[in-house]
Amino acid sequence: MPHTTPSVASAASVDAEKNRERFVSAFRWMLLARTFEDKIAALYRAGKIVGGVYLGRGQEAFSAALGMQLDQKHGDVFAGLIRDQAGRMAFGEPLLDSARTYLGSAEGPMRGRDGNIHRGRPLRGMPAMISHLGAMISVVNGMLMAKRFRGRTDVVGGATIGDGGTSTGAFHEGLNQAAVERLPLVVAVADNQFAYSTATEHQYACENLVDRAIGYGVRGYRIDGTDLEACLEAFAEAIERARRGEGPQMVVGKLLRLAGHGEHDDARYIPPDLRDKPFGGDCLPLARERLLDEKWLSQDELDELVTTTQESVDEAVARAQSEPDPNPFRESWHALATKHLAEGTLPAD
Amino acid sequence: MPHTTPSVASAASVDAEKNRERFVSAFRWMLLARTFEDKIAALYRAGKIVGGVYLGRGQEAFSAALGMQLDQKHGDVFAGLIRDQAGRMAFGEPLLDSARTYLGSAEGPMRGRDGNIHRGRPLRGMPAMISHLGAMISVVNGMLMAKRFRGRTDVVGGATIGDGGTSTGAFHEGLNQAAVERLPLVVAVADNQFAYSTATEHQYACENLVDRAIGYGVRGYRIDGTDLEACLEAFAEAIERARRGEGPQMVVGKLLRLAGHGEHDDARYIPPDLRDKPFGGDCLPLARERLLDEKWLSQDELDELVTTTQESVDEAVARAQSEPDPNPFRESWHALATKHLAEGTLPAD
Amino acid sequence: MAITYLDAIREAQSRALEEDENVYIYGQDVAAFGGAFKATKGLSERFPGRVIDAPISEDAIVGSAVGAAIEGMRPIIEMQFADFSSIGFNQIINQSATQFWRTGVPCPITIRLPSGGTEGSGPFHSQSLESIYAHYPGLIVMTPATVEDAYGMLLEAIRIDDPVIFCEHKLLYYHLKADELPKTILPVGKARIARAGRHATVVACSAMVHEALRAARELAEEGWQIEVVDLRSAKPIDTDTILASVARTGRLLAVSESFPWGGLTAEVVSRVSAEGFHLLDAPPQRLNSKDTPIPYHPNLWRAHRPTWQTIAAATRNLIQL
Amino acid sequence: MAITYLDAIREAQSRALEEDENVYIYGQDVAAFGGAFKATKGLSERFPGRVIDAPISEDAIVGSAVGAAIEGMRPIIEMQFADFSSIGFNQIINQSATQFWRTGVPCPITIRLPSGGTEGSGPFHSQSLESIYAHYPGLIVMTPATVEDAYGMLLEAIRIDDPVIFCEHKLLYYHLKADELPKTILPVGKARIARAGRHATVVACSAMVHEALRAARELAEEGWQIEVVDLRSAKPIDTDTILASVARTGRLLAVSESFPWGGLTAEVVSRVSAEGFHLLDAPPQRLNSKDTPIPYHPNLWRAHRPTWQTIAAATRNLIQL
Ligand SMILES: Cc1ncc(C[n+]2csc(CCOP(=O)(O)OP(=O)(O)O)c2C)c(N)n1
Ligand SMILES: Cc1ncc(C[n+]2csc(CCOP(=O)(O)OP(=O)(O)O)c2C)c(N)n1
Ligand SMILES: [Mg+2]
Ligand SMILES: [Mg+2]
Repeated sequence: MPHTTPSVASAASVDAEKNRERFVSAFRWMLLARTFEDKIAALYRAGKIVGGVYLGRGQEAFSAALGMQLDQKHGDVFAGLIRDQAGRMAFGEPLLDSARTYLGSAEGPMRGRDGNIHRGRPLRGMPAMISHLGAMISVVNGMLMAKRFRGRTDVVGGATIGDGGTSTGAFHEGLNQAAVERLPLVVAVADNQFAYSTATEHQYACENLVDRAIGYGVRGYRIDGTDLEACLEAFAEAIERARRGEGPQMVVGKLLRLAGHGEHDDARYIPPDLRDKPFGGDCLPLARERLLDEKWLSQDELDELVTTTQESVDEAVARAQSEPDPNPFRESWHALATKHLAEGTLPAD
Repeated sequence: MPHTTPSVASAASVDAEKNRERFVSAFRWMLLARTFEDKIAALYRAGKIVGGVYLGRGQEAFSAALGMQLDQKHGDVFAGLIRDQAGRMAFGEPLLDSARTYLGSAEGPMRGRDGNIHRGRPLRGMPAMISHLGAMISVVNGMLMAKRFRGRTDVVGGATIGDGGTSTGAFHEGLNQAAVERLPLVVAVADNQFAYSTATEHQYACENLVDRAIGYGVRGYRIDGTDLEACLEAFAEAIERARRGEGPQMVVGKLLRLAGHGEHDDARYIPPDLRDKPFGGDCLPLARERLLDEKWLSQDELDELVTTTQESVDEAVARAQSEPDPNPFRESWHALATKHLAEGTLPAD
Repeated sequence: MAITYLDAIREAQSRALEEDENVYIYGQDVAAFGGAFKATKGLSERFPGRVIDAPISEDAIVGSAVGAAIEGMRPIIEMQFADFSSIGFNQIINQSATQFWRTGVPCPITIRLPSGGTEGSGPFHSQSLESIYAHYPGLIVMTPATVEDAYGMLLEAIRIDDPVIFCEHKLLYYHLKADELPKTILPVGKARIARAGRHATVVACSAMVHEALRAARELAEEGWQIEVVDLRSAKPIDTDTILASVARTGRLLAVSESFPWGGLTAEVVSRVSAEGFHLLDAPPQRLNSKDTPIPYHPNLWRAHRPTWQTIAAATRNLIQL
Repeated sequence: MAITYLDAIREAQSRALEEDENVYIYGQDVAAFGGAFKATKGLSERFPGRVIDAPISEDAIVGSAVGAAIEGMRPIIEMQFADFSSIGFNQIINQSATQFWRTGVPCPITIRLPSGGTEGSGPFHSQSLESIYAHYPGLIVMTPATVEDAYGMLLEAIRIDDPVIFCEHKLLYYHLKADELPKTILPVGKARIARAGRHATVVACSAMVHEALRAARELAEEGWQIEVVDLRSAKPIDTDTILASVARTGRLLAVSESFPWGGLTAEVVSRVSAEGFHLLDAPPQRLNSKDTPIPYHPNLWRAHRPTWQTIAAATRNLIQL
């Protein structure tokens, strides 16, 4: 019978070295995501990026902990949303894919057709999100059903959602579908206390969104989303259980969005004192302190990591910036794979 | 903090005479609904009714207990679905409205434009259901919001749904909206073990749908939907709490659909032994036995009631049958209240 | 042995399940029950585990089909009625229809919509949605009018690497019969001359083809030879065949069961007007259902949709223009 | 003091809230935050309790508006982007649009759709949905192109006893300015001659009116006088005004930002072809966005939608036909 587990997952503790490795590795992804997004935000402010820029600042631990512990090569799936730069990278999305999509490079996975966070490589376990919140859950379900049809029941699909996204009918239908089909789905609910400007009391009336789990017949986990170690443990357990055939798992992490909804938004509506309240911290410095305290990395190693991370980000961005923009005259202006049935304009060649 | 209450509601017990009155009154509505629906089913089999006929057989107690305890004159709302003949009548829907809508009379509330269970009189607290399951919950929410805007917070809206209907996104969005707005909504979930041919294991994976309540921050009640007294008590409490401002209430009744999905369906897929299992009984004979046992009605009174009920049904049906069909040449073939903006054909006169 | 339009749909699905292990069927009551209209009857027994009952969750039903299609499956989705696809609308138009264009990964799903009005089915069990779906880039919309096309086009729909909205007309399910299943069919994307004529062209699809044919038979008795074009697919539209017909007849009436604003008849008339203006000897005309929801009562319903009588009247009028 | 199109929308709502206590606003982030585009800025302070933040539940948002309207309220719903109305689609087309016809009880709701493409907004924040909603009986669809109409038509939309889909174009929000709010406006249902001319008629709505006007200015330099008709509402369409214009010019180009299959341009062209065939000196033409989702990259986006350049080219072509 599924039930809600208390804040820290009850899985057997991993040994110390594994623990260190996992933590450091997650930290790297968090740092890479933060560094990349800071760069993208700067480019946005400089007018070099059109459309929206949405950051995962403050959510890197929660996002990376899921993405990193899924196994892309094994066939796992990761469906990230707008605050999952860290999870996407940790899962295996090339840095260049991110840079190219933000910058609209014709060589990016979306070829300038779609932008920023709407990128994906569905054949590598990364479906490309549509904007309509909640809609990706059932898409992941379908990917898992397909794998099951082919005898693969040991792959796991991770999907993320925000507190606001849980109010959508699509989320409900998707999670219920996964439960009925007993699919190996891990849903990560990042309750960052806001949906755009809307505080959670306009979004739900339960005490914690993890209270939803039992109603779906799904195992629930309730964690502090700013605590990297808690995130790693909860997702490790959730993924493990899903892989073992125990059906969908729902991990709810409390945290705070440490940015505007998008970079156009100064988020004046977020009371500043929330940062000092529980779950209001920044997971990145928290993890860094832990790293140093535990001596899992030395200050020198850390400095070195910061430098190389910045370099790789700068390099990817520079490369994407140097690439050609999409050319409307070369574009196939139709939307079908079945070319001979297309009514749109076919390419000249 | 909302929580799930055990099977029988904990409200202070009503005194014996009130109890009798309430029970007898509910029984009358149940009997009327059953008698009417038997008649409609016979007309359908005789080819006298076009379209579908869906019966509430086995669900009369659950449905009537809600409809009856709402107060139409006070401004309450009742949004019934396809198995709520009893609740609709108990709430105040005239028998003639039902007969006319099934028979397509031009004089009915739907004037032949819509049929069978899609009837309503929105201005008298009875919105007319659309077929799309789950969609009526938020409509009731809106009616309650409107009343609140006008200072009326002491009216209650009842809305019903089936086990299958709980899988819709609309149901989720609607119930969550009611919870967030803390509306005086009472949702009656009739878990009749089937959605058309689909058993509940393809519909949900929780133990009982009442497990959903906590996730919405809503009070839940779990009852035997074949037990009229349990239904009356649970809905009395739920309505009372909603009226007092305690927000939405969710009553889940277990029962069994004692008919085909519609009268076209022989329901061969329902294992006959379910009728002998818990919640498989027929609420109507169960209530009748109780009545006689408690001597709340004598056998003579009961016989008399059966006779007069049949007479009133026959009369209403005969009247509706004698009424004119809608006339396409008199019809305004446009759908707007704002006539001068209508593009459709305006009536000749 | 007569094969109905519905049999053809069942047989096409059966053959697709047999020929391609990537095919599966998902929808409400499609498994043991065989579907609300029995279009999948017997299939769950013949293909265990590949015909799956879904919860009442059209959004998730379509979303999961897209996910499975990404992985190379070829799901067939049955909506219980076309009208309920409004709940899966977002996943259809924004998720499935944009998938290939955005990511380059094909999305081969087939969504079967039991469509069109029948007596007493009312506003929410009668809709014809080809005009809505055809508006969206990335979708193919099929509207078979014959048993042969119901079979052949459905097979083709399942094989096509794009999302196909397959509009089956409920009025044709039981009454329309053929002697056998076709060996080959006209390619998808080609319209069919259902009846040759020279005084006017009536373009229609699905059940309206049969109303148009009946109107043409009536008018034949009055000495008018009406050409009836069965569009077969609402998207793509075979403009060439329509233009060729109008070149022969000089007159065009486009008929559809959809609501009157926009949609199939507007698209056909405006294509012919733009591309075949000089072929027209009279103003091109349209006939649609009326601009109200679809009525429950048979008296109203029969007046709401085009019928052979109103098609005949409109054609007579057109010939006199 | 210059008033923008967005200011006009805010002012109209403010006035409606002031004049009628049955009016309220409901949508995501519309209260203290003032909406994603600031169309409701300051209103929640001025009208406490009447501007309400909604959860991310478009289906329930619209459903509740219908319920409130039944009770005599006049809700204004803000969709954060037109594109998200696909989630409220069922409640819009099946619940709100059928309400009056089925029950006789009016359903006065206004659904504001921030519509149309802008640079970088991509497939899911750019859609123009007037053609989808106008297809459905029971809905009125407004597509204001000017500051005056944004104000006057929105006020009228709120007063009208039917569901109104109010398509506001995001490109016009900040750039389009007027000196003051209008005292009176042309009645809803009437089109406006935005520019008089005699060589060809270009029919458009919303942002496309401005592209058409710019094209007309270009062509004026070449000696062609182009008449531009601003439709103002997509449903109803003021066919009389269009026909009168075509009577003057003999030539028609219908322009819209919607996808090409069906929709507004097809409706306009086919009405003119059917009712004004003899007025036409050349085949009526259409120009729409391309048949793909709306691209993110500005290079692609600019090529995807009609612009003054492509309208000018199409008009030149039309004049030569
Ligand atoms: C169905 C739908 N409605 C509205 C939006 C517009 N929108 C984009 S993000 C957002 C807020 C999301 O909040 P939440 O789910 O909590 O995620 P967060 O931004 O906090 O990570 C909204 C309303 C949308 N994307 N989808
Ligand atoms: C959104 C939607 N999808 C499909 C249907 C078709 N349909 C009508 S009733 C029904 C079964 C309903 O089951 P349940 O909610 O359990 O109610 P019951 O019939 O058992 O009372 C279905 C699938 C519908 N009405 N609405
Ligand atoms: Mg959030
Ligand atoms: Mg049921």
